[in-house]
Amino acid sequence: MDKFGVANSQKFDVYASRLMPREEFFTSGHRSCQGCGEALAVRWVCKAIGKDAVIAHATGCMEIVSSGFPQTAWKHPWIHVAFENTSAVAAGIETAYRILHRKGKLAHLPKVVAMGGDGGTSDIGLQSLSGAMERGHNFTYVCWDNEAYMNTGIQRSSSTPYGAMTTTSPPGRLSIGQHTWKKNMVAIAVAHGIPYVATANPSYPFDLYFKVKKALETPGPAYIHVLSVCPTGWRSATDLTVRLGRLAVESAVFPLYEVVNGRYRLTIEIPKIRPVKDYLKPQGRFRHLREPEVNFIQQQVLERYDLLLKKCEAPYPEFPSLAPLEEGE
Amino acid sequence: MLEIRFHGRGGQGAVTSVELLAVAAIEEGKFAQGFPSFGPERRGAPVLAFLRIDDHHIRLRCKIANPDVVLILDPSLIRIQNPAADLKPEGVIVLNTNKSIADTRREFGFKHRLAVVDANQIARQVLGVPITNTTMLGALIRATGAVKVDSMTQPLKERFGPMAVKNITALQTAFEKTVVGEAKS
Amino acid sequence: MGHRAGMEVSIAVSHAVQLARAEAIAAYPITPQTHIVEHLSSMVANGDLEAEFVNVESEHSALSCCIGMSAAGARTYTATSSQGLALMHEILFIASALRLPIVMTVANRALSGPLSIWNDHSDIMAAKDIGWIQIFVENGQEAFDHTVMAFKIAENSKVLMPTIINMDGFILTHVVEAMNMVDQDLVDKFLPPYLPRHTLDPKYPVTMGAFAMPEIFAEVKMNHQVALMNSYERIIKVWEEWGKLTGRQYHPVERYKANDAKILLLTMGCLGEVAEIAVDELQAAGEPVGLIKLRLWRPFPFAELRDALRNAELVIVCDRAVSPGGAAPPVLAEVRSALYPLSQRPETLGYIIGLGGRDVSPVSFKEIVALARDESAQGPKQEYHLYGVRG
Amino acid sequence: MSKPLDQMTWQDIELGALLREPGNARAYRTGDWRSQHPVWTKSRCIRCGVCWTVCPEPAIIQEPNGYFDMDPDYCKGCGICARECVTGCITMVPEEE
Repeated sequence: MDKFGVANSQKFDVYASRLMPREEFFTSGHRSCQGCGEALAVRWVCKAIGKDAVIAHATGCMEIVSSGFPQTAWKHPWIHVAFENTSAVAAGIETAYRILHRKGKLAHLPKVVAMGGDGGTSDIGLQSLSGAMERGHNFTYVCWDNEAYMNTGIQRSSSTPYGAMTTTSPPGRLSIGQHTWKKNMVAIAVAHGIPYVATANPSYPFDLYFKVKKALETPGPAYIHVLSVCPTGWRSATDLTVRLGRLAVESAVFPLYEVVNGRYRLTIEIPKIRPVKDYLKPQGRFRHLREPEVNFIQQQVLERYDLLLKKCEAPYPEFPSLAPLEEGE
Repeated sequence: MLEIRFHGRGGQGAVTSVELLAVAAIEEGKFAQGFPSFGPERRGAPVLAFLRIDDHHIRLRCKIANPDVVLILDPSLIRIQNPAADLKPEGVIVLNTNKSIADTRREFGFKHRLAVVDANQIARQVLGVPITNTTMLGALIRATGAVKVDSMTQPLKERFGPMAVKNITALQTAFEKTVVGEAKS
Repeated sequence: MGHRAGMEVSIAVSHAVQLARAEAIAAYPITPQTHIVEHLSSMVANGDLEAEFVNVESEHSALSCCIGMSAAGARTYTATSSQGLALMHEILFIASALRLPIVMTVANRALSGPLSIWNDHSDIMAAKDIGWIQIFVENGQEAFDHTVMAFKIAENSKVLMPTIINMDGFILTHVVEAMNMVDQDLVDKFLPPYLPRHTLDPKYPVTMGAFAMPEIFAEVKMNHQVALMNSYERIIKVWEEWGKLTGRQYHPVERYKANDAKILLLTMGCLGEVAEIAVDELQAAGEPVGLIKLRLWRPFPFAELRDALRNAELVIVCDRAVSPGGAAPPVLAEVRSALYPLSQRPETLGYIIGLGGRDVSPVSFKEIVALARDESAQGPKQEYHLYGVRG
Repeated sequence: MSKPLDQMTWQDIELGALLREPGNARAYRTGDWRSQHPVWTKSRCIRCGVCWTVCPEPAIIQEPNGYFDMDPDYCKGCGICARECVTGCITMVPEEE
C-alpha cells in the first residue's frame, strides 16, 4: 500500500471514489464509442488537472468525438490545431503565459497540458514532442495509447503491439499481423532527461489521478503514457474495457510505473504475473495468433518486464540530476 | 554612382568591409548598398562582395557587372580569376601586395589605374593578425575618395567595440602608405 | 521623429519587430531568413526586447508554437523562407482559420528541387491561398515600415488576421542600405498594446479549433473570406495613418510613370525598382512604357488593379514563380482573371523572370518589353514565357 | 446554442469559429445510442461508487439517498458498470423495442 492506500490493491478501495472530485471537466454528450477506455481516461485526467489549466489537443479520436462544431465536451480552455504539433502549440502557450506573467499582464500561470493519441505522440507527433521536452517547457503531455489509428479506421501505428491485427497490418499467408514490437515511448521520454515520466491506465483511476497531479506539480516537462482500451479497434466486448486494462497490467504487458528524475519505480506491484493469453484471448485483434506466436509474446513480455524490474532496482538513475545546477549560486 | 567589387576569401572579412563602408557613406548623407555574393560561403573559398554609393536612392538589385573599383584582399586570387577583366576602362584596382606598382603591372599585366599597399604587414603590426579587410579600406579610400577617412570611425566603433581603435589605426596607416599609379594606355 | 541609418535590411526588420514590442517569437533558422531571427534572439538575450524566443525544432513547430503563443494572448512574430514556409503549409491555413494575428516575414526564396537558396517567389505563391493578409515590399524602408504596420493591421479587432510581409531573399534581406528609422515613441503612439479578443484563459474557457461537419464548413469558410476581403479598408487606413506620421504613403497598387502608358510592366517585390530604371530609359527614348507594382497580394485589390490597367493596350506580367502545367504563372493568372470581366481590357502577356536567384537587370526588362511588343504584334506564340532560359 | 447547425448562417459563426460555451456537448444526447441499460438491485448495492468511477460518459448519477442510477440522456449501454460492480448488483437489460 502506498500513501494513497489504493495503489497496491487490485480492486481499489470501494469507498475511495467518494474522496475524488465530483466535478466533470469532460462532459457527457461526447461521441466516443460505447465502452471507450480513452474517454474514461480523459475524464479522470481532466479531473486531476482541475480548473486552472489549458489543454492543447492533437487531432485524433478524442478531438473528433469531443469538439464537433458548435459543441464541445471540454470545460477547460482547449485548442486543437493539427495532428503532429500539439507539443509545439502547448510550448507556445506555456511560453506566452510566461512572458505575459513577467510583463504583469497575467496574474498567475495556469497549467499547460498537451494531449494526443499514440499516432500523434509516437509517430507523427514525436518530433514536436521531442523538441518541447528537450527545451524544457513546463507542461504535461498525456498520450492516449489505444495502440492504433482508431480515428481513421484501425490502422497500425508504431504503438501497435506485436501480432495485433489492424487494417494495415492484416494477418495473411505471409504475415502474422503487426510484426514489430510496440515502440517504447516511455524510454524515449526518459532519454530526454525530463523530471517526470509515467505509465498509467484508467483501470487504475487513482494511480492515474495521482500521477497526473504529480506531473502537473513537477516543474518542467512531464510525460504520461496512458493505455486506453479500445473495444472497437481491439475487437473486444464493450463491458470488458476496464477489465482488459487491468489484465494488461496483471500480465505485465503494460506495467504501471513512474520515472522520477531518471529513477524507475513500479507503482502497481504484480504479485503473480498472469499468462499473456488471458489478456490476448478476449481481444479479436489477436484471434489469429497460434501457439508459437503467443509463446513468443509471452517470453518477450517476461523478458521486458524483467528488464524493467532491473531498472527499478538500479542503484543509479538513468541520467544525472540537474538539481545541483539549479541550486548553484 | 560608384560601384565597387571586393574580392576575398571566405573568412577574410570582405562582406564586413562592404557593410562598414556602406554605413559610413550613408552616415555622410549619401545612399549606399552593400551586399555579399549570396550563397553558402565557406571559409577559404573565393568570395565577392559588392558596394554601390550614390547621391540618390539606389534602385538596382542586381550584381555589379562592370565595377568602377575592384579591391583585392588576397593577391593569390588573381591567379584564379582576373578581377580586372570587367573593370571599367577608367576604373581602379586596389591591391593588397608587398610589391611595387611596376612589379605588379609586370606580373599581372594590369593597365588600369592601380593602388597598392602591403596590408598584410600593416595588419600584422597594428592588429597582430593578418586580417586585412579594415586595413584595405584605407587603401580604397585613398584611391577613390569614396568616403572620408573620419567617416569610418563610427561604423568601426559600432562593429568592433574596444577593438575599433586598432582597426582605425590600421586603416589610417594604409591610407597613408598606399601608392597610386595612374593608368597606362 | 526618427533617424536615418545604414544597416542590413534584416536587422532593420528585427528592429521593427523590437519597436512593435513583440512578446513571443518562435522560429527555426532557414536561409535567407536567419539574420532576422539571429538579431531578435540577441535582442532577447541582451534584454533589449522583453520577449520570449523559442528555438523550435522545425518550421512546422515554429508556426504551431506561434499559434499557441497568439492564442494565449501574446503579440507574436516569426520569420521563415522557402522550404520552411512549405513545411508550415498545413498550419498556415489553421492560423488564419483561428484568426490569430501572427506577423510573419517571408524571405522569399525558391522551392526545391533542385535545391536553391536564392530568391524568387515560388515559396509564397505555393501558399497564396492560406487566408492570410499578404504584402510585398520593395526595399529596406518598406520592409521596415510594413513590419511595424503589419502588427497594427493584423491585430485590429475588425481584422484579426495573420499577416505576411514578403521580402525578397538576399537581394533585399542581405543588403546594407539607407533607411529612415522611427522612434519608439512614435511606434508606441501608432501601435497600442495587443488586446486579444479571446485567449486561452481558465477564467473564460473557450474551445478553439473545433471540427466542422459538412453542414457548417462552407459557412465558416465564407465567414473567413468576408473578413479577409473586409480587411482591405483597415489596411488602407493603417497605411494612411503611417503616411501621415512618417510622410511615407503606401498604396495597394503602386503606379510608376503609368499615366498614359500604352504598355505596362507589372511586378511584385524588389525587382519593381529595377524595372523603374528600365521604364525611365524607355520613356526617355520615347517609348510609352510604364510600371505597375502590386503591393497588396491578399486581399487582392481588384478595383485598384483594374483602374490601373484598364487603359493600357498591353500588360506584361513579370512572375517570379512557375505554375508547371498550369494555365498561367500565379500573378498572371490572377491579373488576367481580374481583368476578364472588363468589356475593354488590355492584352496580357506573361514573362517569368529571376527564378532561383537569376540576376535581373534593367536590361532584362527592356528586352522583355521588346519581346512582348513583337509577340503582341504577331500574336502570342505560347501562353507565357520563361525569360532568359538557354536552349 | 441558438440555432441548429443546418440553420446557422455564415454571419452566425464566431470569430475563428470559436466556441464560447464550455461543455455544451451536453446538448447532444448519446442515450439514443443505447441498446441495453444497467439496472441496479438496490438490496445488493453498497453505494461504493465503482460504477460511477468507471463510466466513460460519464452517465451515472448518484441520488440523494446515496444509490446510483444511470443518466438516461447519456448512457450508451456499454456495460462496464455491470462488469465492474463489486457486489454484482448491476444487470444489463435490453432496451424495450
